[in-house]
Amino acid sequence: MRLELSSLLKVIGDWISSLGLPVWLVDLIEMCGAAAMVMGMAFLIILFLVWWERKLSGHFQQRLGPMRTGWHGWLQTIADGIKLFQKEDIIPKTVDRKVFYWAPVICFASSFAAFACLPWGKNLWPTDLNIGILYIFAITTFVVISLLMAGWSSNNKYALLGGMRSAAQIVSYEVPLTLSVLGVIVATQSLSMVAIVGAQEKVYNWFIFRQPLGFLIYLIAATAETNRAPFDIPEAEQELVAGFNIEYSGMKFAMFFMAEFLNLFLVSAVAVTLFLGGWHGPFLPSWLWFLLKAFFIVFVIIWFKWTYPRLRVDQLMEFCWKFLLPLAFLNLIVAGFLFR
Amino acid sequence: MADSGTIIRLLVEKFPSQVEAIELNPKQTAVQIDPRIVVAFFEFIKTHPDLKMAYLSSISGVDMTTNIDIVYFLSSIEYKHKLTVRTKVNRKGGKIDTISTVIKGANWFEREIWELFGVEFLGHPNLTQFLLPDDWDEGPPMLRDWTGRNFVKMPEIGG
Amino acid sequence: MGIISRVPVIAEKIPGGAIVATSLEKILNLSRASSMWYLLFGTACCAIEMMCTGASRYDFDRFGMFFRASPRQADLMFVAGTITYKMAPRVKRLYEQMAEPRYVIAMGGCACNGGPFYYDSYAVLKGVDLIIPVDVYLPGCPPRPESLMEACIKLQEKIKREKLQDWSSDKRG
Amino acid sequence: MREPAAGYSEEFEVNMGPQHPSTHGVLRLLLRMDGEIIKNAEPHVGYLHRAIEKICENRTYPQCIPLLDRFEYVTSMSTEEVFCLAAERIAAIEVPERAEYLRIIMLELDRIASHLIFLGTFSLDLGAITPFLYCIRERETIMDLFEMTCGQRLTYNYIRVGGVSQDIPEQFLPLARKFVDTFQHRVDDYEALLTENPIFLARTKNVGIVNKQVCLDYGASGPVLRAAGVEWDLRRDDPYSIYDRFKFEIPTGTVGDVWDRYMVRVRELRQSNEIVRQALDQLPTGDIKAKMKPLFKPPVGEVYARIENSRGEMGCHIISDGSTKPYRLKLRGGSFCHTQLIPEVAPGIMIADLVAMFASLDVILPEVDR
Repeated sequence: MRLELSSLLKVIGDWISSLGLPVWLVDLIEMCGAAAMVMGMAFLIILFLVWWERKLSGHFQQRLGPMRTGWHGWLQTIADGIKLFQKEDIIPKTVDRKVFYWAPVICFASSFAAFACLPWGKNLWPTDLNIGILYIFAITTFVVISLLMAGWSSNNKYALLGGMRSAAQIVSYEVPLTLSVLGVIVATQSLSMVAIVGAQEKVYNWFIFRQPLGFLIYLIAATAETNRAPFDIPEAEQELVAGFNIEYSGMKFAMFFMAEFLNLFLVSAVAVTLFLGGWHGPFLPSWLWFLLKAFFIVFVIIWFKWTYPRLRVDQLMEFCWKFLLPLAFLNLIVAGFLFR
Repeated sequence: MADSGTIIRLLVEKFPSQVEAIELNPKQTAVQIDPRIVVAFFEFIKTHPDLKMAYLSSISGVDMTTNIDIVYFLSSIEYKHKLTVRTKVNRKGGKIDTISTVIKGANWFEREIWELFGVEFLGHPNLTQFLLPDDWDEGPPMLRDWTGRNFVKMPEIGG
Repeated sequence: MGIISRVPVIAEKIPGGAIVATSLEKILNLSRASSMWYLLFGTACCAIEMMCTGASRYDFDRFGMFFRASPRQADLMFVAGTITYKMAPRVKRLYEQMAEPRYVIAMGGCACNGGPFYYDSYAVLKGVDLIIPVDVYLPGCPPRPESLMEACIKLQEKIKREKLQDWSSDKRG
Repeated sequence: MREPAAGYSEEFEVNMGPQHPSTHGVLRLLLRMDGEIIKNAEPHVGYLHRAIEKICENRTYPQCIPLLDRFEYVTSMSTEEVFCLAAERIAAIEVPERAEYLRIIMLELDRIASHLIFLGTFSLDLGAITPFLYCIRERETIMDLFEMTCGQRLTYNYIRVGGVSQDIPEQFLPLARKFVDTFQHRVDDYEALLTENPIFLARTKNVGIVNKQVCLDYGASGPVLRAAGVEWDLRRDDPYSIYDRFKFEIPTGTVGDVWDRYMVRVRELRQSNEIVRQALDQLPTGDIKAKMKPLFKPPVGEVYARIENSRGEMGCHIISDGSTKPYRLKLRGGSFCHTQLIPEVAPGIMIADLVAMFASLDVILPEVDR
C-alpha cells in the first residue's frame, strides 16, 4: 500500500540487467542513475529552501516575502538562478586566479559529496558505507578549505578577516559536533547510517529521547558549522561587508550561496538520521517521513537566524571550548555507562 | 545658579583691561575678550570653584566683513548657568590660540573654522582637511565675498 | 559565453528559430527583472525612506528585491541622497565595481539634479548623472515609498524590453 | 616577541569606508588594526557636507525651515523647533498656548520615531534583524500621524516662527490616543526580544565604555551623557517652551557602556509616551499662530538657542542684522561631538565592539557634516 520508491527502482534495475549488457556496464548505469537522482533531488531542495527561507523570514517579520514571481513567488529562486547565470563573471586583476576560481567549486562539491550516504528511505540510499558518519564529517571539512581559499585569494582585507574567522569557527565547532555524535555510535555499535536508522525502529528508542543532551549539542554545533544564525561571523554584513564572498559575483557567488543551503539541508538530514529515527514513521511513505523531519529541523535553524543577535568571535570560541566541549564529554561518559 | 551680574564681576576683576560685558538683543550674560588671553580665560572659567564652565556647547565663526568674530558658548553642568564669549580676529590671516588643550571638545569646532574661514589656530593638534573635498583649492568658502567655479547664486525673487 | 549574442543569428536560419530566440530573450529579461538585488547604499534622507520601503508595510521583498552589502553581487544601485563633490569619486568607483547588467535609480531631488541644494552650495554635485549613467530618475524630496516602488516597476518594464546581450563574457577583463 | 623586520608591520589599515552597512550614512573610519584588535580609529567626515549654513545666509526666515528639515532628517521637528525658538527669542514673539502644546506633541512623537530608528539600526548592527522590522512598523503609525497634519512623511516643514502651520485634523486625536495606549506593550515586545537575550547581554555589557570624564571633555550630550551617569536634560535644566507643565523622569545609566545607552533610550521611549499622553489631555483650544506681519523682519540681535532632541543638545546660533535673511546661522548637532570622541574610545577594542559602540552612540552624518 505505501508507495515505496525502492520497489520501482528494483523493477528498473531488473530490466537493465536483463538486457544482457556486460556486468561492469550495468553497475556503471546504476551508479550514474543514483548520482543523477541525488543531484536532481539536491537542486530541488536548494530551490525550495532558498524560497522557503525568504518566505519564512518575511512572515517572521510581518511582511510577505516574494509574491510577484509566480503564485506566492515560487518562481523566485529560479529567477535568481537565471539572473546570476547572466551576470558578468568578474575576476579582479589583483586576485590569485586559480585559487579564486576553484574555491567555490570545492565548496559546492564537498557539501554535495556528503549526500552520497544519506538514507533517504527504506532501502533507498545511494550507497551504504560502513563508515557513513565518518565519511560525512570528513567531507564537509573541505568547506573550511574553500572558505580559506576564497578569503585569502580575493586579496581583500575584509575577505581575509572573514576567511580566518570561518576557519577558526568551523574547525573549533567540529570537535563538539563529532563528540555529540559519538554518543549515538556507542549505542548502535556501528558507523553506518543505515544501521543507526535500523536501531531506531520504535519511537521510544529514538536517540532524541535516549540522548537529549547529545541532540542539543549537535544542533548548536551544526548551526555553527553552516555559518548561520548567532554564529554567522564569517559573512557578518555589519562588520565585514560580505565576509569571504565579497569579491565573488555571478555564478561563483551562486555556488557559495547554493553550498550554504546544501550544508543546511545536509546538517538537518544527519540530525534526522541520528536522533529522529530516519525514515521510520507510521502511515506515510518512508522517504516522505525523512523529508518532513529534515525540513522541520531546517525550520528550527532558520528560526534561530531571525531571532538571535550575533556573537563576537572570542565569545564564540569561549562558548565552544569552555562550555560546549565539557558538556559533550559529559554526554559521552553518560552514554558509555548507559549503553554498556 | 550664579546670576549674570556676579559672573561678569568675577571675570572683569580677573582680567581688568581685556574683558568687558556687552549687551545683546535677548538679554544674556555675554563678554567681549581680547584674543591674546583666550587660553588663560578658559582655564580660569573652567577651574574657578563657583563658575565651573567646563561644558562647551559650540564655537561659531562669523564673517563681519571688517573682521572675523569667534563666538564661544559655554555652560556649567553643576550650576546650570550659561556664558557667551566673543573675540575679534582680523579677516585675512587671523591668528588665535587653540583652546583644545583646555577643553578637548573644541578640537573639531576650531578645525572647521580654520577650513571654512581661514582663521589660523596656533598649537592645534591636526589642522588638516575636514569637511571640504581633498582637492579643494578655492580658499575658505564661508567668507561672504567668496565665489567658486560651480557656485550658483539664487536669483532674487522680490522679497 | 559569447554564444548568447550569436543566438539570434543562428536562430534565423532554422525554420521557426526566431520563436526560440524571442522566447529565450523574454525568459532572460523576465528573470533579470524579477530578481534585482539592490546595493545597500544611502547617503541622506532618502536612505530613511528606502529603509521604510524595505520594511514591513511597503515590502521590497515582494518584488524579489533583496539588499546585498557588497557591490559585486548587487545589480541595482539606489543613489539615495545628496552626492557631494567629496563623495562623487566614491560613487563612481562603487558603480564600476558592480557586475555588468547593472542599473541605477537616481532617488530623490538631490540625486536627480542637486535638489534643494542646487543654489548657493559650493559642495553639492548637481545631479548624479554627471558621473554615472542613470536608468530611472525619481523626483521627490524624499519620494514616498509608493513612488519608489513605481520607479522599480518602471525599471522592470525597461528591463523587459531589453535586447539579447552578452554580459558574462570575460572579454573586458 | 621577535622584533618585526623594518617596514614589515603586523598591523594593517582597513577603510570602514563611506559605503558600509553599519556606518549609518557616509562616515569613513580609517582603522589601523592588529588582527581583530583596533590600534586606532580615525574618523574622516565631510562626505555629506552640503553647506547648509552658506545657503541659509541667502534665504529668508520661512525659506530656511525646509532646509533645516534636511539638516537632521531623522528628527526634523526638533531642528524646526530650535530655529523658530531662536527667531522668536530675537523678535520677542509670544507663541499662543495651543501652538505650544501642538509643538510638544509633535516633538515628543518625533523623539519616539527617532529612538525607534535607533533601536532598529542598533539591533541590526548586532545581527538581530527582526527588531528592526518591528520598530519600523511602529514608526509607520507615527508617520501617518505626521502625514495627516503636515502632508509629508519625513521633512515636515510644520513648525513656523510664531506657531505652527496647520491645525490637526479631527481624526488625529483618536489615532494618537490609540497609539499612546498601545505603545507601552510594543516597548515590552522589544525588551522581551532584546533585553533578556543572553547573546545581546554578552555583546553589550561593559563594552565600549564612554565614561563621565570623556563625555564632559568632548561635550557629549543627551543619552550618551546620561548613560555615563550625569543627570543633564535640557528640557528640565535649561527649560524652554512649556516642558515645566509635564511630569517626566530623566533616566540615567551608571557605567556608560553600550548597555546603559540602550536602556536609557528604551526608558526615554516610555517617558516620551507619557508626555504625549499628558499633552493630549491638556490640549487647549485657541489660534495656532501669533499675530505677525506677513514679512518676518526681526530686529538686530544674536542668540544661541538649544533644545534636547533625541541625539542630545541641538543648538542654533542666529545673528540677525535687521533684514529678512539671517546674517549668520550656525547649527550644532549632538552627533558632532559623539563622532569626535571615537578616537578616544576605540583603541584596544575589537571590530565587532567598535560597530556596537558606534551604533549605540546613534550618530547620523548630516549633524556632523551639515
